[in-house]
Amino acid sequence: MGDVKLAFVVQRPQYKGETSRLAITHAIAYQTVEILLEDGDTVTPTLCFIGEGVLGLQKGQKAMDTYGITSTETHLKNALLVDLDVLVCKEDLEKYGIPEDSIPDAEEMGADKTIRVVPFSEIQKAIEDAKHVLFF
Amino acid sequence: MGDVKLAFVVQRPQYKGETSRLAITHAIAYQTVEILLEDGDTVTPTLCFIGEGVLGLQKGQKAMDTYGITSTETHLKNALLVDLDVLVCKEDLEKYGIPEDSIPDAEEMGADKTIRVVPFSEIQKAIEDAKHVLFF
Amino acid sequence: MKLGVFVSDYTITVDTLDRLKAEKLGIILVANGVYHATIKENGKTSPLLDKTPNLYVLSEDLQTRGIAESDVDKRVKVVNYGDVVDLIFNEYEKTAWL
Amino acid sequence: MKLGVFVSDYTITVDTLDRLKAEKLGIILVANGVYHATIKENGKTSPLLDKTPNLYVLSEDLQTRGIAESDVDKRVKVVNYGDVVDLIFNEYEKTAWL
Amino acid sequence: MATLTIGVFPGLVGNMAYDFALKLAAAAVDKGHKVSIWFSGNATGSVKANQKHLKDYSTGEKHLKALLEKGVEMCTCEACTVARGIQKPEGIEGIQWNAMHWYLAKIHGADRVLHIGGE
Amino acid sequence: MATLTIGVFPGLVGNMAYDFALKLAAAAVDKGHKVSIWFSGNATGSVKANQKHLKDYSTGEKHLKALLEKGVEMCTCEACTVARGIQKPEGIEGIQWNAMHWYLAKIHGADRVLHIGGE
Repeated sequence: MGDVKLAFVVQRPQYKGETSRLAITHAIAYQTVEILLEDGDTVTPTLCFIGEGVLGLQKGQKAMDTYGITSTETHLKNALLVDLDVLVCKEDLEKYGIPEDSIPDAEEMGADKTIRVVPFSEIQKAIEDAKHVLFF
Repeated sequence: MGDVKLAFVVQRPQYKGETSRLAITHAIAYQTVEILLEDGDTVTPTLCFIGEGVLGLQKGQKAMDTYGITSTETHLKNALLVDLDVLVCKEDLEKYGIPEDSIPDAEEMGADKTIRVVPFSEIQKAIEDAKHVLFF
Repeated sequence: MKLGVFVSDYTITVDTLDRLKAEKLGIILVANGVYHATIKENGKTSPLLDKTPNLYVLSEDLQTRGIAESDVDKRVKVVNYGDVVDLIFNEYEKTAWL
Repeated sequence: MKLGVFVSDYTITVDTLDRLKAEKLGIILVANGVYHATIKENGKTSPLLDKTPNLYVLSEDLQTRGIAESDVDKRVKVVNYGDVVDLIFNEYEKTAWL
Repeated sequence: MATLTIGVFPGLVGNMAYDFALKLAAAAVDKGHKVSIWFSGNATGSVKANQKHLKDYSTGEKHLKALLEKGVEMCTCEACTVARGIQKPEGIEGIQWNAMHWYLAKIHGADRVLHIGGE
Repeated sequence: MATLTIGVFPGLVGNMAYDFALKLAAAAVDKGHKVSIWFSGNATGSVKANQKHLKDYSTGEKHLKALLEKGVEMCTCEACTVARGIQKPEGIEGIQWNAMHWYLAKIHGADRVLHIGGE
C-alpha cells in the first residue's frame, strides 16, 4: 500500500485532558511503525493545530516543575526531532494575539524541521491530501 | 450542627459523561447519611437543573434497552420517592422548547413529591439558602 | 473530499465545522448531538441543519433520551447503528468526530 | 452570599456565571481558565474580567503554560495554591467550580 | 467486506462516546466488515478485568468479550494503561497491549478510520 | 484551623482538574487545615495501586500517599470504583471505600466545600 498520509488535527487546548498531548505522542509513533508493517509501507502524519488547539504551545513551559509531567513544549521538540511536519494555524495565533516567535523550535537539539505557522487553507489542504483525518 | 442545606446544581446535559447522573445519585444518598452523623444531624440537598442540565430529563427514556444502563428518568423517580426537592428551571425549558408536561413524575409509584418547574430566581434562592453549593 | 462528521454534543466548542470545506459533507448527530435535530432553541432550529442536506440522527440515541421520531426535523434522516456503518463505508471517504 | 467561582476553561459552555447573583463575587482563574487573564481575543480582553473587581489567576498554571506574569491583565491578582486556600476560607463562604 | 479502525480515547463509564464506539464496532462486524479498536487515554481503563456490571454504570467487559468473540481485534495503549495502575495480568484476556504505533499500523491497512478524541 | 471537603469527579491522568485538587489539598494541609477528599466518577480510577509513574502522564499514587501521611482523609465511591473493575484489595492502602453518603457526611462537618465536577 506504500505510504499512507494522515492529518492529526488538534482543536482543543493542551493541559486540560490528555487527548491534545496524546495527539503529539501518537504522531511521533510514526517513527517506529515500520516494525508492524510490510517492507516499503509507511505512515506519514502531519500534525496540525487549529482553534483553541494553538493554546499551550508556547515556549518556556514549566510543566515538569509544577505538575511533574513532560511539557507540551518538550513533546513538540521531540516531534521536530523525528522530522514530523507540524503546522500551526496563523489566523488562530492572530486571533488570540500569540506572537509567532513564541512558538518553540528544536534548533539547539539539531532538528532540521521547524514548526510552520501557516494559513488555515494549508491545513485544509493537509486534511484533503490525507487518506484519514484524526481530530483531537 | 443540625441540618445542613445543600444545593446540587446540574448545568450539563445527561447522557454524556456520568457526572450529571451522579448528581442525582449523590443527592439520593442523603437518605442514608444518618448512619455516619450524630443524632439529630441531617443533610438536605435540593436538586436543581439549569441550562443544558434540563436536557435528558424527559419521560419515556429507553436507556436500559439501548445501552443497558438505568435511565435518568428512573433516577429522578427514585429521587422523588425519597422526598428530595427537585427543581427544573422554567426559563431554560422554554428556551429549548421542552413542554413542562414531558417532565416525569413518580405518582404511580406513590411519591408525594413532584418535580417542580420554577423560575431561575427560585433556584438562585436555593443556592443562597444552602450552606454549600455543588455544581455538576 | 467526502467527509462524514459526527456531532456528539449540543454545545459545540470548536469552530472546525464552520471552516472545513468538503465537496460532500454529511453530519451524523449522535449522543447529545441528537438535540440539534429536535430542539428549537428560542424558537429556531439549529444552524447545523442549514450546513448540508446530508443530515442523519441516530435512533438509539433518540430513544435513550425519550425523544419521539416525530420530534425530529423533517430534513434529518433517522438512522440506526447499521445504517451508520453503511454511511461510513459507502457515502464518505473520511470521518471526523468533533 | 460571598461566592468564589473557579473557572478552569477558556471556552465556558455554561451560562451560570451570567445568571448567578452574589453580593461578593470572586473569580479564580485556574488551569486553562488562566487564558482569560492573558489573551486578548481579536484584540479584546475577556468579558469575564468585567464581571467583578475580585479576580485571581494561579501562578503555577501560568508557569506550566510558559506564560509570563507580565502578560497578565493588570486587574488580575497572581496567586499561588496557598493563597487560593486563604481565599476559600477567608474571602468567600461558598465555592463553585464551573 | 472492508476494514474499519476505531480509535477510542474517552473513558468507559465516564463518557458515552465509548458506548457508541462499541455499538458501532458490533454493527460493522454484523455487516461482515473487519474491525479493529485502539484504546488510549481514559479508554484504557476499560481493559481491566472483573468489572462489576452495575445497572447505574455503562458496562464494558461483557461487550468487549463479545466483540473479541466476533473477531474484533483490540489493543490498549500500554503506557496509558500502566499509568493508571493496570498491569497486563489484570487485563481482559484477548485484548492486546502495545505502543501507539499499533494504532498507526492498523490505520495504514484500514479503509475507514473513526477517531473518537476527547476525555 | 478549618475543614475543607473536596469532591473530585474528573479522572487522574485524563484531566488536570484532578491535579489541581491534590495540590490544593496539600496547600490547605500545609496551612494547618483539615482536609477530606471524595473521589467519584472517573477520579475513582486513581485509587488503583501500583500506578507506573511515567513522565508523560500525571502521577497519582505518590501524591495520594503523601496526602494520606499528612492526615488527609480520602474515600472512593465504591460503586464507581468496582464498575471500573478495581476491587478493594487492589486499591491504595489507607484510602477508604464507601457509599456516596460518606461525601455528604463530610460536607456536613465542613467549613468549606469545593466540588469539582466534570469528567
